[in-house]
Amino acid sequence: MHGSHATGSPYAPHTEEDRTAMLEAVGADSVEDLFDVPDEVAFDGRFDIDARSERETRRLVRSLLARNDEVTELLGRGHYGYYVPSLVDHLADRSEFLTSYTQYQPEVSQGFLQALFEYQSLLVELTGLPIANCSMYDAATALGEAATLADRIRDTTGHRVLVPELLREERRSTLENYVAGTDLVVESYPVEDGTVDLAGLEAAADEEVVMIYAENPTVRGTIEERLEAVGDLAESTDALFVLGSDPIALSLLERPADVGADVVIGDASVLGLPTSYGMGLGLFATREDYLRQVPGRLVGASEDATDRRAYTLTLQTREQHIRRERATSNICTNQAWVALRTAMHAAVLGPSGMVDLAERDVRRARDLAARLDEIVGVKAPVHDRHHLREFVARVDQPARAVASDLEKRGFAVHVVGDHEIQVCVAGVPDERLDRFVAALEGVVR
Amino acid sequence: MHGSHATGSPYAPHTEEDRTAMLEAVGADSVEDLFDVPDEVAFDGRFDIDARSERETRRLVRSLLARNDEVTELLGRGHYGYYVPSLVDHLADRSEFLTSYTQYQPEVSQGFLQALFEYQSLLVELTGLPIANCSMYDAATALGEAATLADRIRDTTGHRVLVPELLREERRSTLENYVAGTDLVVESYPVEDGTVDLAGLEAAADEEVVMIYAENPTVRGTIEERLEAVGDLAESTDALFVLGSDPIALSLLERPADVGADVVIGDASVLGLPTSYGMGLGLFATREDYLRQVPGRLVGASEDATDRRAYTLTLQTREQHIRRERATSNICTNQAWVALRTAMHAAVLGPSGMVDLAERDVRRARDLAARLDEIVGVKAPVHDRHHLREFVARVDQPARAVASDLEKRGFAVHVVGDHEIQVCVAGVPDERLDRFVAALEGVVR
Amino acid sequence: GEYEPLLSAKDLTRVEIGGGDGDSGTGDGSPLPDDLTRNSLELPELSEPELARHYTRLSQMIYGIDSGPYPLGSCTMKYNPKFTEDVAALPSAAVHPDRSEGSVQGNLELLYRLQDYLGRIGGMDAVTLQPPAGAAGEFVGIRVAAAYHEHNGEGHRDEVIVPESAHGTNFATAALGGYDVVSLPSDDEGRVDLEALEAALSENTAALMLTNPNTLGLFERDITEIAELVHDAGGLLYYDGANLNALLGRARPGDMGFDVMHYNVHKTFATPHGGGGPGAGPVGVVDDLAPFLPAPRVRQCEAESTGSEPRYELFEPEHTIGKVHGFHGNWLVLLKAFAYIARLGDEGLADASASAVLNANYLAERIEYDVPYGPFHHEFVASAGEQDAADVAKRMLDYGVHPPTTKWPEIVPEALMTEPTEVESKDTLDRLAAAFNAVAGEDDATLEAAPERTTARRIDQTSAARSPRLSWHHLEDES
Amino acid sequence: GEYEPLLSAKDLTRVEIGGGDGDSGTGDGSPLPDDLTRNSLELPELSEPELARHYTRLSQMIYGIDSGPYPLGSCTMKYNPKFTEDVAALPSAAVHPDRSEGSVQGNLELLYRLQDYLGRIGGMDAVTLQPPAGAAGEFVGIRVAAAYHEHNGEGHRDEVIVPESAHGTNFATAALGGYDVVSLPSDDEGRVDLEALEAALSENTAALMLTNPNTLGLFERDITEIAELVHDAGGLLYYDGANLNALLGRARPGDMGFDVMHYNVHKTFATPHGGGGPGAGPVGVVDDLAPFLPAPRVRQCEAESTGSEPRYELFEPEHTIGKVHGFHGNWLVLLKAFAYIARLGDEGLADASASAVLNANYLAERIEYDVPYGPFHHEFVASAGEQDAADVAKRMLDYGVHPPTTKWPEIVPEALMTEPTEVESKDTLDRLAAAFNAVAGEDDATLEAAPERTTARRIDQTSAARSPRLSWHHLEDES
Repeated sequence: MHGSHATGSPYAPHTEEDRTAMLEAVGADSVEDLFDVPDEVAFDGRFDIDARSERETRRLVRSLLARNDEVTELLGRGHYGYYVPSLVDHLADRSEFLTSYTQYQPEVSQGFLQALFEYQSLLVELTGLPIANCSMYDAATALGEAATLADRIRDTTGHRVLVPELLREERRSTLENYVAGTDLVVESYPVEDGTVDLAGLEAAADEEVVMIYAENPTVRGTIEERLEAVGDLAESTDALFVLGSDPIALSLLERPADVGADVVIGDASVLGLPTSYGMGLGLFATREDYLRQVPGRLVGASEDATDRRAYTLTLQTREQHIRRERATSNICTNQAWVALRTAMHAAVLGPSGMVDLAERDVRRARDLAARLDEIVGVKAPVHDRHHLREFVARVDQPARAVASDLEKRGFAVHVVGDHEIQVCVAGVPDERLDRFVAALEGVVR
Repeated sequence: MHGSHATGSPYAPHTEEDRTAMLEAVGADSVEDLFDVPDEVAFDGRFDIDARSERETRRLVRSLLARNDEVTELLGRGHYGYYVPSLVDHLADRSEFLTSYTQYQPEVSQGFLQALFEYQSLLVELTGLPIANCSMYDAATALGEAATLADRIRDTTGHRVLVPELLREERRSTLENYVAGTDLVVESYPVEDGTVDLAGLEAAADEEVVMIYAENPTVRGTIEERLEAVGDLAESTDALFVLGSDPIALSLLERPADVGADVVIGDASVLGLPTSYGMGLGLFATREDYLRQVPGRLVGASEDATDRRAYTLTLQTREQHIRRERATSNICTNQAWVALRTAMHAAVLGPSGMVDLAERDVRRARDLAARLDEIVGVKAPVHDRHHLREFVARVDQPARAVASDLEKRGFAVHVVGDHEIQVCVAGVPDERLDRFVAALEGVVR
Repeated sequence: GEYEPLLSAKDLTRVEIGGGDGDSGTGDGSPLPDDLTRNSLELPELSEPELARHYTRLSQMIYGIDSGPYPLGSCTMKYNPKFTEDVAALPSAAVHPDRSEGSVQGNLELLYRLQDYLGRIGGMDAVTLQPPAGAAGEFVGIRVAAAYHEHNGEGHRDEVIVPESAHGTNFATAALGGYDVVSLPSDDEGRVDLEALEAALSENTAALMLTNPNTLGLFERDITEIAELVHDAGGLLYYDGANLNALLGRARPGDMGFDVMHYNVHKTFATPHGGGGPGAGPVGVVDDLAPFLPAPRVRQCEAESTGSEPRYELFEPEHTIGKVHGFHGNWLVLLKAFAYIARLGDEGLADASASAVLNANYLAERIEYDVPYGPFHHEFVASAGEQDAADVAKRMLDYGVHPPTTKWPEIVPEALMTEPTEVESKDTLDRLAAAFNAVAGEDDATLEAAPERTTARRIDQTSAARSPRLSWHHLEDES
Repeated sequence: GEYEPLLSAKDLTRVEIGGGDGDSGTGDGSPLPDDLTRNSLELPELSEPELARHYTRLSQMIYGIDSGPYPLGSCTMKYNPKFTEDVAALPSAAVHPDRSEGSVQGNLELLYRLQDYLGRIGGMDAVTLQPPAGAAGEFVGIRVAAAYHEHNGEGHRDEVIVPESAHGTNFATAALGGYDVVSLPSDDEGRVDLEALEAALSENTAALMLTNPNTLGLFERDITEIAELVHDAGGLLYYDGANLNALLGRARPGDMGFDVMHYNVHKTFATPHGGGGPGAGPVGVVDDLAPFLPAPRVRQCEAESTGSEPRYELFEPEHTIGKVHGFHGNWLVLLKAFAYIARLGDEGLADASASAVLNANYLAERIEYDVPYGPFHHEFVASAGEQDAADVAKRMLDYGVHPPTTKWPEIVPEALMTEPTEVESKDTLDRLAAAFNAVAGEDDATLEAAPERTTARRIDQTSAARSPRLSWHHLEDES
């Protein structure tokens, strides 16, 4: 080998000459001398991990991932496979965006700060709430952060957090971890036909309730019809009304501010990311009242020394690196780059594209349900509600067997009950839906 | 549809309001009025080409290309599948590089000019010749340009262009088109055991010869052993000695300047481009004497008004946009972006990586030939010469049938004679070569 | 440089929604009844070329790792290898989190292998990949510790000890977990004060959170004794992985006596920081704590038959704390980290740390600012002395380099916390040192006026915080 | 802006070669005998992070289509849709040109479809995709014309007529083809002078090369008569496709009487210019000329059975002129062009031209410089009047926009040849007009001192040409 980079990290640039000169400058005989590690804890460096060339590494990953089956995913329930325009990849992958750090030196980070400011503005428009942070990890952790916000601002009045009984178990479990350090307890309220059972919720709500959580659309794909009543109930019990949603839903459905929501959480990466095994982007928006209790980073407009418009992280005294144990959250690294992608995707669609996408899926889901309903042994939709993009279907045969057979035919659906499957049209081309109908016919025949 | 971009070109930004305002400004009632096309040649616009969404278009292309079979290509003969480092894609795809025009405004094109200057420098180092242009289309057209150069500088002495009898037919045909407008004629000289038959070439060379072309390595993968003699012969007959090669070959084999080459042509995209169905990059380097007769663009160093180093296209009076019918070539659009990629790839490898790559393939080709030679019914290599990365093997069975059977087993090789196949190791991982040996054993058994 | 207008300054289009009867299958109106929809939506409606230019221009106003040295102490701003983006972009990586285990064996095997890699690197017995960031990893550690103590009938332990020089997330995480934070002073040499530790430890101690090397870059030489003290008090020892890049192949937290640790893959394993995230914060634990890790984890199934490919499945640890992320964490980030580790191997990882430590020592030697504590490893904390460290940073921007982290840890006055990482060449370090030294010789007025050569000049933080304008809706009156 | 040093200024490493016996299978020495190898190779040896920064910095010193308007007349600098890069990057597109036809049916079908698309768009009967650029397409046209005349016993025809306002490549191509070039003056209105054409035509005329609309943006209204005249003289009519973006869906060269044409896919069909190339210059011809096209072309095979997928094969036209490229042309560029056309369809293509023409007319209306000829289509040629057009261009750079093509065509004094294309918005055109108009009001001294705000100031062309320094080897003495 001739190469001076032949061994060691391919990303460390030192030539032998450089290394020698540097050691001389620091007065060390070898790099080993610079390590102040006591012998009793020293390690011999043998992880038994083989080095590979770039090409071999790519082949390795490709061959591993080739073990994933190719199926058409009619899956939703919080994670969606909308088509992401090529523009998003090409621009977000510019290394200035991808490789920069949090914008603690705003003078050399204006581009990212402005993009995040635009992202916040997008969420403000979508929710109608005036404050949106520039990201949490995902919907589940954003829900947890909402509860700790409720704890901070409502802690004299009670400890009950009410969530729908059909909440995704993963969200509930994450929420429970977030409130484990508080005196809050998470309790369920009943759901009727896929949406809030208002009487049940009213029965459950008392002065001990600090937070009521609802989702629109619900995890069963239904659209809530009584959100304003939920908002009124929350207001009357002085509970924080937290609403779960996402940018595509928000572009069409009732505006959270109009139904009295105090906080909106959700996964904003339904725009901007392809399906990515659940990697997300926690949306978090709230009222002005709670500005100084908001978790996460905020970008604000300001001016520079020449009075020109500039952007900067602001209200950082809420954050862990300043306030330590009294911070509004422990979050540091967030999902900024995903927020950038979400803002880009929304910008490519524009408001008309966003509304179109949502409306088209309402129609496509409705059409698909009607077609499935014609199959003997299938009833769809199960719930007598409007649906945004997914719905539950009842199958006479065991749902698990139906899903398994569908998978063999190249289609993935959710199993949500012994005889219930859930089917989502988001991102699935029409001709695939046609083939799905045929596949289900074949399976339940 | 809500969208204001709903019809027409998705890349034309005009809203209806803009369009109206613009028409008003120009005093036209409609865009139709701006077209000054006589009725008798007007077209109704019906190409019968359907518009598609971006996603559908991507699916269409993907589905078409999915009709290509996946095979391991042991193919060479002028086009090679070396692995291109990821860095090259990511940096060359930056839109400043990808989307800019020829650098006629150097003050806003310094980055590209410098990259091309570095590309030229790479070729100067590789060839030992002091002038390299910043691209022709490919090796075949560069060969044609070399002949017209010979015609311009040698036109009083003769009209014969000598090329090896085993030259790729495509290169010869292209060359013949390039000289069709001159009085040059292309003639073959004999080849012996894969390399120049020096006696035969001497016999063919006379004072009518204006150009002698040789390749190193040859199309049969062999390394020329008597190039200096060819150079001497060219010099003695006052013919231009044109040598065909490529950057990987040049990094290891005899330096063209040292064997008396007047011009070096070849395909430089063996670095920088993956296999791309023959898309290439014409390498063109020559002596200082011919500076003002060089075809194609040249980047030169200069200074700006503040005396700082700057780069610019130079000696443009050779080119078609200035000199018209007296230009040194008709070339305008060239392969600049491929040259950028080639320079990047060479930079990632560095000199040690380039030499390593070449040396490793010499060894790998030799090893593979030895292993094939052990198979009953196969002799390899056919030629008693050194080989750079590919070699010819003799098979007892008809070569076409062998190649066809190999293809069924997932390997592509060249058929270069009734009982000859040609096999190239460039870019093929070792374990694939192992499988190829087994496949060939299976085929000729 | 020229400013780029907000998207909203280029266009705002209001789309009206509604007019449907809610039953319209194909009609022009809304497919939903009006009482279920909003009335309108007002956002920019721009063409693709306009957007390409907008974001290209924005990108030009950002300093990234490909712009130059980025020596932010504690942040490990390494070069992010381009090829890792390619593997994350593979279409086969784009799967839904609710896919059946049998149909995503590729994902599961890759995650399994990454669990294994990280376990080896940290000397830990079991790893969860779920935490989406370092602070989330800390939270898992704290929750796991809580569950462990609870399980052992030690639920009364309500204190977490954190050195005063620790990362802010340690404090905040312990608090989020419901713990009282006990702050631990440093000794004169910048390390854990053993006496203070002994005093702080009690039957109420749940854990000590420690970074090693610490934020001054110093190895906690008494780590074995520290571990003993903590364990003797019945507490757990938590390793904050932010500084792991100092020790790859030289020492492992597990060997030092740590019970639980997180890894910052966006630091040590070179995944891009993305302007703030996403990262990933896997957590490793010793065997005793494994039953408490978040669910699900990945394991190999029993071999079905000899010679068949191993298969993988998700499982729920026996006493799991449950979930800390809605799905499987930041999958695409984990994928990149796997590729990085698989590329470097033993030698590459060890060389990364060696070169990082050499670089820090060389740079410290070259700069004129005082570096009060040592011997340090991958980072050092210089003092700006009479100068204001924040002003020093602003002025360094004018020299075309990114400044270090400033004013922290507070143990060093006017701290310049500097971590060059292994990717900087000697030439670049010399250039960086020259920038430090140029600023060191300048007067306060110059520093206070800085930066002068950046896109934006010094930005008014006070005004931003006093009257927050957090969306373009807040700016409507202006333009 | 700061300059970026040459790679060679960062490092030059000399690698020695040789020391082998030429037989060494595994040894350390060279695997070749020394007399077959060079002695050494001296090039930069830098790490990936260093290279990433080098090329990132270089890219920042380039104005691209995503930087702003790029109204180069005759160059059709459209936005290059990002998704076309994705399709060109598909691994399945990366095949060797010597693959068997049966194993690359995807490539063949795509090329076949592109031949078909282009035939429809140009109104041509047969298309070759082989020419790698516009000038190469012209050369095919000229060679095909020569072969056609030869075939018909008209080999004596040795003149090609080219309007004086034509692209330089027309002249150079005709000369490369061995033709005498007969230059044709324009009439007072900027179009072909019919009388002059009649005078130029003779029994020696092989072809007339014409751009329509011409370089002034004017439609050659007499095109039917021109075609008749040329055909009556036994010549062929060649269409230079550089300005096709003016006419998509409004008029087709084939319908106007052209016999042969080239398409510039890097202009009309939005493939990126790549800093000079690669482009692609497919050539379309009428039936009579099809037998002379370069080999190979793609055709559909006879259907093997009803319902089976069509298959494709390469074939050699009967009287083919042979090859003008070593393989199949610039495949990746053709792929992008196919994707662009498939995306836009009839409506999109027609709208591209409509918007391009509207934009040119609007911009011309907004600028204060005189535009002497009209009615123009997708481009116009303004006159800088008393100002030097080249200086105007330099000064426009200071206003952050790219200037038009200058000093050509010469029919307009101090020409500013301007083609905004369809991708510019009204806002951008207004900004571009403002730049034109700001410069129009400035004095010569200001213009001559321009540019002032660019990476490099005005560059000395004379010194560059007088003592050419064409590689870093020429600069060794300097630094």
